[in-house]
Amino acid sequence: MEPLRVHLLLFALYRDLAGASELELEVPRGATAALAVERLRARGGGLERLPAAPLVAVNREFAPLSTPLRDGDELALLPPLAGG
Amino acid sequence: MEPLRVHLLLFALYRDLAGASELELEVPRGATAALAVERLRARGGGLERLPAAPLVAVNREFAPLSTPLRDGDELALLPPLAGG
Amino acid sequence: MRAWITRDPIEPSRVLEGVGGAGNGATVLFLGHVRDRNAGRPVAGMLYDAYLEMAERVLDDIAAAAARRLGTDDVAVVHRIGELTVGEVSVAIAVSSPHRAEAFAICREVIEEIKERLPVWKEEHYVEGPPAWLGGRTPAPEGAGE
Amino acid sequence: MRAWITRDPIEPSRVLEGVGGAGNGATVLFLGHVRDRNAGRPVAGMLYDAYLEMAERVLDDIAAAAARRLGTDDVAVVHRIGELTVGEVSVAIAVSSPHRAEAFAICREVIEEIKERLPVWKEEHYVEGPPAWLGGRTPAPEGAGE
Repeated sequence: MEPLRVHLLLFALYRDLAGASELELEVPRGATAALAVERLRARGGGLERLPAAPLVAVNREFAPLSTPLRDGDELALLPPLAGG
Repeated sequence: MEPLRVHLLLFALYRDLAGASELELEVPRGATAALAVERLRARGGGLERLPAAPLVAVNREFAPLSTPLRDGDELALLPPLAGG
Repeated sequence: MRAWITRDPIEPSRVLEGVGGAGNGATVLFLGHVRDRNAGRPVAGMLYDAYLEMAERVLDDIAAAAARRLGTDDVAVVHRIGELTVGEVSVAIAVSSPHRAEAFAICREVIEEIKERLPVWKEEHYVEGPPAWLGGRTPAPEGAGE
Repeated sequence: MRAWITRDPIEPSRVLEGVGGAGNGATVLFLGHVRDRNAGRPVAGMLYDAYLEMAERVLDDIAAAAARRLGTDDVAVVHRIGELTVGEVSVAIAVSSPHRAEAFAICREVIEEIKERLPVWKEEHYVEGPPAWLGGRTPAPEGAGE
């Protein structure tokens, strides 16, 4: 089966830790957001500094890490929020 | 003994009831604000419509009706306050 | 700290100019307006009367007490008198503070104090029928005896 | 009801234009500013970063919920992003209501919701030394699971 392609977004502290603001990631069908984060961190090169269980949004909605991903999803890793 | 001269001020509803915004009043030495109000109401001509125990200010400070008056005092009769 | 009474329309931006020092993270502005109805009755406008000399002093006292609580000068308050039409601003209060909880609390306290202690009265003018002075508050004996 | 995110300086008077219908007796405006120090350390400015597309939607949701509670459209909220200097306004919220208690309460709720749910981050720039991203909040599981 074709893997899923996920569009990954990183903001603020996480962007600085990763040295990137956008990444394309391939994960197996049936993968959850948690698995995508795990694969991302396994790439190394600074990405291992991202937390294992960050706050995430899937397609611009806060979502639990257990959310299953679909092909083309936008997965954002969000540092603790600090608006205002 | 000379009576006290008191400068009396009326506002809002009380001014309308009394048909006047300022009055000069003579009261005996030792008179309180309460006595001044009593003498004022006794003049009639609409003044009897003023309440017997209004909120008062003596020289621009809220004051109990038992406050003794001095010659030249400014005594204001204040309807219930409605600022804002 | 600024407190004043005016016959002219109140400009919120001018009130905000009186607050907001660089140590503050929060500003709260309160505006009171003339409403278009009261108890279901259509209102055309409001006439504000004041014991001007006393009202100026009381308003100054209220602002000074708020500034003491803040520990800074970042309080501005203005009350309008005379004839106002629907929607116009009758009172404006601006408070700045390092933190928002205090800015909200002190701004709210100032408007409550104004309603409790300021020698101002209002006559409501209706779309139909004669105007009426609105009922108000009598300060508690502690306040009256101060 | 208006909610927007901007890179330009926030004009409080423009935010107030979005509220204040004739049925309202009270308007409360909240402004958040960049402070000149944090935890005793002199601050030069603040960089606001956002997940823009999501932040616009969340801000709209927050304003819409406030408008539903008010029963009117008299809510306006704007958040600024980009580089701000000390004293500049980062967020402004205006709420009008027939009565002041509700205007204060809902304005306060909107700023708390923004701090709780808006995907915005800030990097504090100091007079001396490297900048730092400020710690923030993680929405409760209910919020995260919505």
